[in-house]
Amino acid sequence: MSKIGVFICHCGENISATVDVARVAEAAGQIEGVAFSTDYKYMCSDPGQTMIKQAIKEKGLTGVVVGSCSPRMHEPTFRKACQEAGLNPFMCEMANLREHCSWVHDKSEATTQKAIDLVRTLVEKVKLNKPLYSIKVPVTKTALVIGGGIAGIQASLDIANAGHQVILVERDPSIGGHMSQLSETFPTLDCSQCILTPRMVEVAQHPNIKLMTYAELEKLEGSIGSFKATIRKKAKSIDEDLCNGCGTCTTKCPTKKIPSEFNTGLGMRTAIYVPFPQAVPNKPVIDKENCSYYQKGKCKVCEKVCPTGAIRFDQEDELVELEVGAVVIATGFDIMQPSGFPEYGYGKYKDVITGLQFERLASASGPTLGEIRRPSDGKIPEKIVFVACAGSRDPAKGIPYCSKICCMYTAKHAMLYQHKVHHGKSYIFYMDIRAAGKNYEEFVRRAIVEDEVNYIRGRVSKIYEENGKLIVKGVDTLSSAKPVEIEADMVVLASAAVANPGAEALAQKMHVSYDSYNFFSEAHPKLKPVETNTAGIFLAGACQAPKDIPETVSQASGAASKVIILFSKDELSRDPLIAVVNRSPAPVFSTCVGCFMCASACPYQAIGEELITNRQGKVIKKVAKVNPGLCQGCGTCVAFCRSKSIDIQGYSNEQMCAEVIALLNHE
Amino acid sequence: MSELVKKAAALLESKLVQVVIGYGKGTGNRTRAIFATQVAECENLIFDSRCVQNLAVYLTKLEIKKLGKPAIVAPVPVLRSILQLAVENQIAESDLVILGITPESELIDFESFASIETFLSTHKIEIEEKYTKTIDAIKAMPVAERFAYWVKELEPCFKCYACRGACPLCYCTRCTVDDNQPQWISVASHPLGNLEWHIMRAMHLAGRCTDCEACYNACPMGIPIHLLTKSMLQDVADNFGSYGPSLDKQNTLSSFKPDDKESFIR
Amino acid sequence: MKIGFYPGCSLTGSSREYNESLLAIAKEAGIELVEINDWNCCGATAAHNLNKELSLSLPARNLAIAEFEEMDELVVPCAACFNRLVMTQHELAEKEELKKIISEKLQMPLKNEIRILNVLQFLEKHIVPCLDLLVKSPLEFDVACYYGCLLVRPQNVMKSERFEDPMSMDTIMQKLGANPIDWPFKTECCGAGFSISKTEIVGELSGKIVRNATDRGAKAIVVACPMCHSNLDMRRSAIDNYLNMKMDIPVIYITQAIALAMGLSPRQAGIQRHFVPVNLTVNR
Amino acid sequence: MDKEDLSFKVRQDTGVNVRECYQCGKCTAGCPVGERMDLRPSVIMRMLQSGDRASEEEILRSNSIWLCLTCETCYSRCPMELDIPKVFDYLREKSYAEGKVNSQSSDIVTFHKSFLNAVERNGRLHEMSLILDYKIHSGNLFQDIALAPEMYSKGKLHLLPEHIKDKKGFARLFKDQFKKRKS
Amino acid sequence: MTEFEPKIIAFVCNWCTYAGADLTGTSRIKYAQNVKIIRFPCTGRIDFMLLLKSFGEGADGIIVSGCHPNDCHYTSGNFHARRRWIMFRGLLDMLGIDVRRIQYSWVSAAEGSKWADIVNSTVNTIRELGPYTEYEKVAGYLEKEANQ
Repeated sequence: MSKIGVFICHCGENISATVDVARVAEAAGQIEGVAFSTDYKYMCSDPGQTMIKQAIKEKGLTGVVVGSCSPRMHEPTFRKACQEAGLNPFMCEMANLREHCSWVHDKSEATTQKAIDLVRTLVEKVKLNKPLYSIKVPVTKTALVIGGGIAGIQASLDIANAGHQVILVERDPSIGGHMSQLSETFPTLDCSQCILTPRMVEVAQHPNIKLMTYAELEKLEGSIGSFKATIRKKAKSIDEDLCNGCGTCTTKCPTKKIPSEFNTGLGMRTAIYVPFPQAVPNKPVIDKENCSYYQKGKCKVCEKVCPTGAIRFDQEDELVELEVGAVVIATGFDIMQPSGFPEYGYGKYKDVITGLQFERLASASGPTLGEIRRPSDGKIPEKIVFVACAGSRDPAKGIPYCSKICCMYTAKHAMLYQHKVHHGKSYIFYMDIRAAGKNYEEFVRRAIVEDEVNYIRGRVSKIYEENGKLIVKGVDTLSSAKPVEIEADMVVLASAAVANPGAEALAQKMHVSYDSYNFFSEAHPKLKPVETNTAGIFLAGACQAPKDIPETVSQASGAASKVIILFSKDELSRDPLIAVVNRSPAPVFSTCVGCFMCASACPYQAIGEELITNRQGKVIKKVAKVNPGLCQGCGTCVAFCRSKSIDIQGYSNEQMCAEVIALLNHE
Repeated sequence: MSELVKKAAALLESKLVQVVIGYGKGTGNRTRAIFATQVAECENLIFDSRCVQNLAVYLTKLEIKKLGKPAIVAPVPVLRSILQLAVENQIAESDLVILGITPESELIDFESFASIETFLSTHKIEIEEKYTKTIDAIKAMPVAERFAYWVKELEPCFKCYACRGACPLCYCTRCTVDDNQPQWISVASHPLGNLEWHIMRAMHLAGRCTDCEACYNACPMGIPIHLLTKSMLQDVADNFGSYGPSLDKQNTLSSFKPDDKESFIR
Repeated sequence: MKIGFYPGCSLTGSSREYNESLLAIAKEAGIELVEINDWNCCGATAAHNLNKELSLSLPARNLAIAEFEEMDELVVPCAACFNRLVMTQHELAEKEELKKIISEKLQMPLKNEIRILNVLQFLEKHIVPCLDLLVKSPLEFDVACYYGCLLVRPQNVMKSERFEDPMSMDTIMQKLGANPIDWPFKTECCGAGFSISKTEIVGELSGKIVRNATDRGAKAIVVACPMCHSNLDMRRSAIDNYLNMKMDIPVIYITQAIALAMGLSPRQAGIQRHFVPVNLTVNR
Repeated sequence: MDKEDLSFKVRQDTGVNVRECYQCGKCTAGCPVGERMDLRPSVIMRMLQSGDRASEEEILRSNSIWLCLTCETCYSRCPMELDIPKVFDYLREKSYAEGKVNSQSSDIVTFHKSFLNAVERNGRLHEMSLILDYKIHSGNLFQDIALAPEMYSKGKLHLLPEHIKDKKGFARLFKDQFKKRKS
Repeated sequence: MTEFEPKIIAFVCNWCTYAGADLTGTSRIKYAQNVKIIRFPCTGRIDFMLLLKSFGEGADGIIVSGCHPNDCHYTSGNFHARRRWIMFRGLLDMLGIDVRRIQYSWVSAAEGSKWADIVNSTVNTIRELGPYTEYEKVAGYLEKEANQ
């Protein structure tokens, strides 16, 4: 016979102003099985909790219903209180009298009646609650970091330096990401590679970091503390142990005219290649799509010239399975190809380029060794136009958001140009200057005042070529919207930052949610910026939203610290609100008939088979079995089970039925 | 069908199977299921247009399982049920021998479930026009009238569960109707109980039913419960494309498409 | 399949050659165009500048008649008329009640479902397929295909994908053996309805177009719109004034180009009606 | 939005919400006659946002609304997909109805009116009568004096107008269309 | 005679709609008292038998609500639920059970006002439809039995 205690909270006046709390407490007292019922000003306050604890001890309560705010707010509080009083925390339920009642209704009989109904409903539920014990999951203290840009590098180093193992997976042949492509960085103008490459080397040499380049995540199973990740190591066609990175193969390779990804198509590379001189690891891979041996079946020059015989044409992709406790996603961003702008003629006019391409032109290690020269004829542009918001803040092109980094890098580009081409003239068409950041505004002012960059507030409508010049048709909205026409030698489009093409597929592999632009979603916009809604998976850098380097690095360290906190425990305890397949005495053993519809419906592949054998060890029955480590407690399987053989703790069929009946049968 | 008899006999003879599930002469002009365990008994095996009972139902029955590995006489409806049972992990290829029978009453062998599926792909479930007409007619009634219609139709039901017993897909060890924790449906036969029972039955067959009509044929009161499953078959087709059992296809309700279309969710 | 034909006012007057050449090539291809009975002016720019209802009711009347005459498609060679008719169809499709009002005004039923084709769509669908057989004397010279505004904009209503750099006319000209140049003025405005009221604007806008085409070595400008044609051809003096130099690049209708390529005589193509003399070396 | 604001009426008639305009100016930048306008498209959008009566008056009396060629370039490139030409149509109709047409634009309006007169008369446009009607109302008697004969000689001008048959039905379309203006 | 007050029961998922309804509260948006919420982990958990039970227990209307497609906390629970609803709704319709009495909706944790909107519009619909007497008649035996 259950003894339920009911505690109605006034929440100051939040509830008592519209609900007659005394009446609710009184009515609750009448419900069969309720041994104690009262109301109090602040149940969550210390005296309030003490009141509950005392009642549990004195009245020997078997269950507690707190009628107060939303369980999403204080369920942990009250369950903890019960536990401290020696009652199993899962014997405590909350009736939401604030968010779902007092705040949404006016003071009236009906409101109080509703409050009573809600309380009664939870009382009937709690009567059927069973003591539950949280599940202990061991923590595998190895982190998987996906993406080897600055975000992934920073996160890996932080975690590794805390003494934990890290596996860093990078899709490309080298780590470094977009940052390694940049020339100088705002607002300090220090050379990107100078500050990045030491970190890259550190990663390569760190005893706790296992680097996997040219590799991608294939599958992720399991849950926080114990994930199982499958990594596809794409065939590099070389034996990395033998290769000493001498580079003979890359110099001798006859296929030399492949647009270099690293140089954004402004430079060329060979079929067997190292993306860039400072690459880590500094060992080549063979690009099968362009290698004449793979395509036409003859060549093998690299194999002939390789001093260590490291070339392996027969190498195949390899699938590696890893046990990890946490995952950091740091897959970064991509640049929108402005081909969506026919009016700007990108792709049609050689000298209309993207910001990233300009970075390569301005980079000392770039195809022009840092000289600003137009792609078409290598001439130094006398007049250069920068177009901000080329894609960003442009719903018509499908990108309503602000890419955040363009204002700053465009200012930097113009500045770099002025530094390199002193007599040159530079123009920036912009809509707003967004320079909110330490020393950012000062930086922009410098560009305008000292380097005499001409800022023109207005969008460009059309760019076309007329005898060797690019005619830029813009407008100056700050002087009665006077149309402006500039005969430029080169145009740079600050094209929008967009999510990585692979982001959506990756998110689905990992059960992580993502927004309509395919950026990964944080668990809470303010309070959980580095967590995802999947426990144990964290976010770092521009894969969550466009970010500049300082922001990316700090978020990466944030994600790293979350991982380190997780790894500070040896085991995790999880809510035991999971599904279980019933057991019944022989000869039935379980009412489960093993149709396994539940298994195919389970979003977490948490349902497997169990063979029930008799004493002689002969299999009599094959039934479903829930893996408590994987089950997240959604209960989809429960609703599927025709014979109601699988049920979910905390939301069991009996409990839900009881709630329905209680809710609908009053007075 | 002497050929059938020969084949069955041979199977028993060679000990490849211990029992042959087939049709035999029943009282009057009716046929009944027989279970031949001796070569001699195979003489009684017949097959003709009167043999409509869905024998697949016996494949999951314990008392039959006890008899040993079966061979089963399987015209198209039985084949469909067998395939669905396979999809639901209730039978394995090694568990039985299938004496397939084409609509032209030709014997046909199947070496695998897959081969059954290929065969069935040319014998798809088709809901006869007379049924679609009735269903449309019912759906055309005003909602209250439609409700009244069904309450009346279901009234004679006295929960004998013959429909359940005859359905090859109702193989649960414990049916939810017998579950009293909670009491989903009261066992006593009264309007609500009957309504709830038949809704539950239909829902449990949603996307699984192979339209063999065994339930209807079994009902002593002749309640047109097959109209419910048929109309659901139509719904499956309308909403999710094809219906009918398929090994690589998930059950309709335990699978989904992110872009499943509906018009009623706000 | 009944193909309706809405010539519109210009084609009966200032751009007769467009009409003549279109009918000529349709005849060659054995396609019958049925002129809408008792059609009326679409109201052009004037109507939608001064009076919204007229800008809808005038085109709607023609649509209603076309429907009444059970035409499956309606060919509208004049880009301006085409634009107005399509805009009307679009507007009425979006606003059910407006459609009611208009059709009451017309005292004619209006399903508003007829498929309206501009000249390029018509050519692509009905003429291009039989060009290989009909082209007798290919036009082997550079041409600048000029689309103007009304065929491509607004893109969402006109269903034009490459509205910044359309290609349909270029592909047709290629089929005629000509070499369409790539130039940035394909869809710039020529001055449209200002031909008479603001001639100097036409001079400037059309001037830029004519200059760029000439600079890029085109031997002729090909158009599919009477307004564009009259501005680029009839207004050449204004253009010359603006550029203060004499431009002699001829302006021909796409239909005339096809007619010539089909080997019809310049007269049949209505070439003699141009202000700027057309002496293209069409090799026979 | 105040119901009295011009922007409110614009929204009602055209469905365009001028608040969506964030003044990037792309419309003006691409406008073929932007140079010549007294109030450029983006400026007009800005003034509409202001809800200031004086500005609204200025718009209706502006030259720009009549200079607009409805080439739709602005609309086709507007990042917010605002149908500016539609807005201008509304403004023109209103300006004309309220007799606020800018004097510099009178030629344009006269032309449009002559055009409609010609259409109203015959159901189809008779270019000859259009030109004559326009010359009379605009007073530019000698404009294009050279053009007409040449057109005629090239068979581009008919002396006599074509008429449509259903005169009555057609007249209905014009009935009361321009009453507003007189009031 | 007092006005008919519909009994409406709402089955909602914990992560989106329950949180959304919390937001309705925090933003103090008012709605009718007739709707009372039962909390489920996920729409995937919501068993059609419970909807059936609700009518049997005298509900005049039902609201079923959860995360928008692609937003499910468990990634696909709502997709499964949607399929089940499509089939269940079809069957109920065939049986003449008034499908207008069950309102399905997607309400995210951010859509506090939408929740209020769903509640109010559903209450109105049910008011117009009136008490579900047809079903109560069928269920009526319960009382009878109880009384004997």
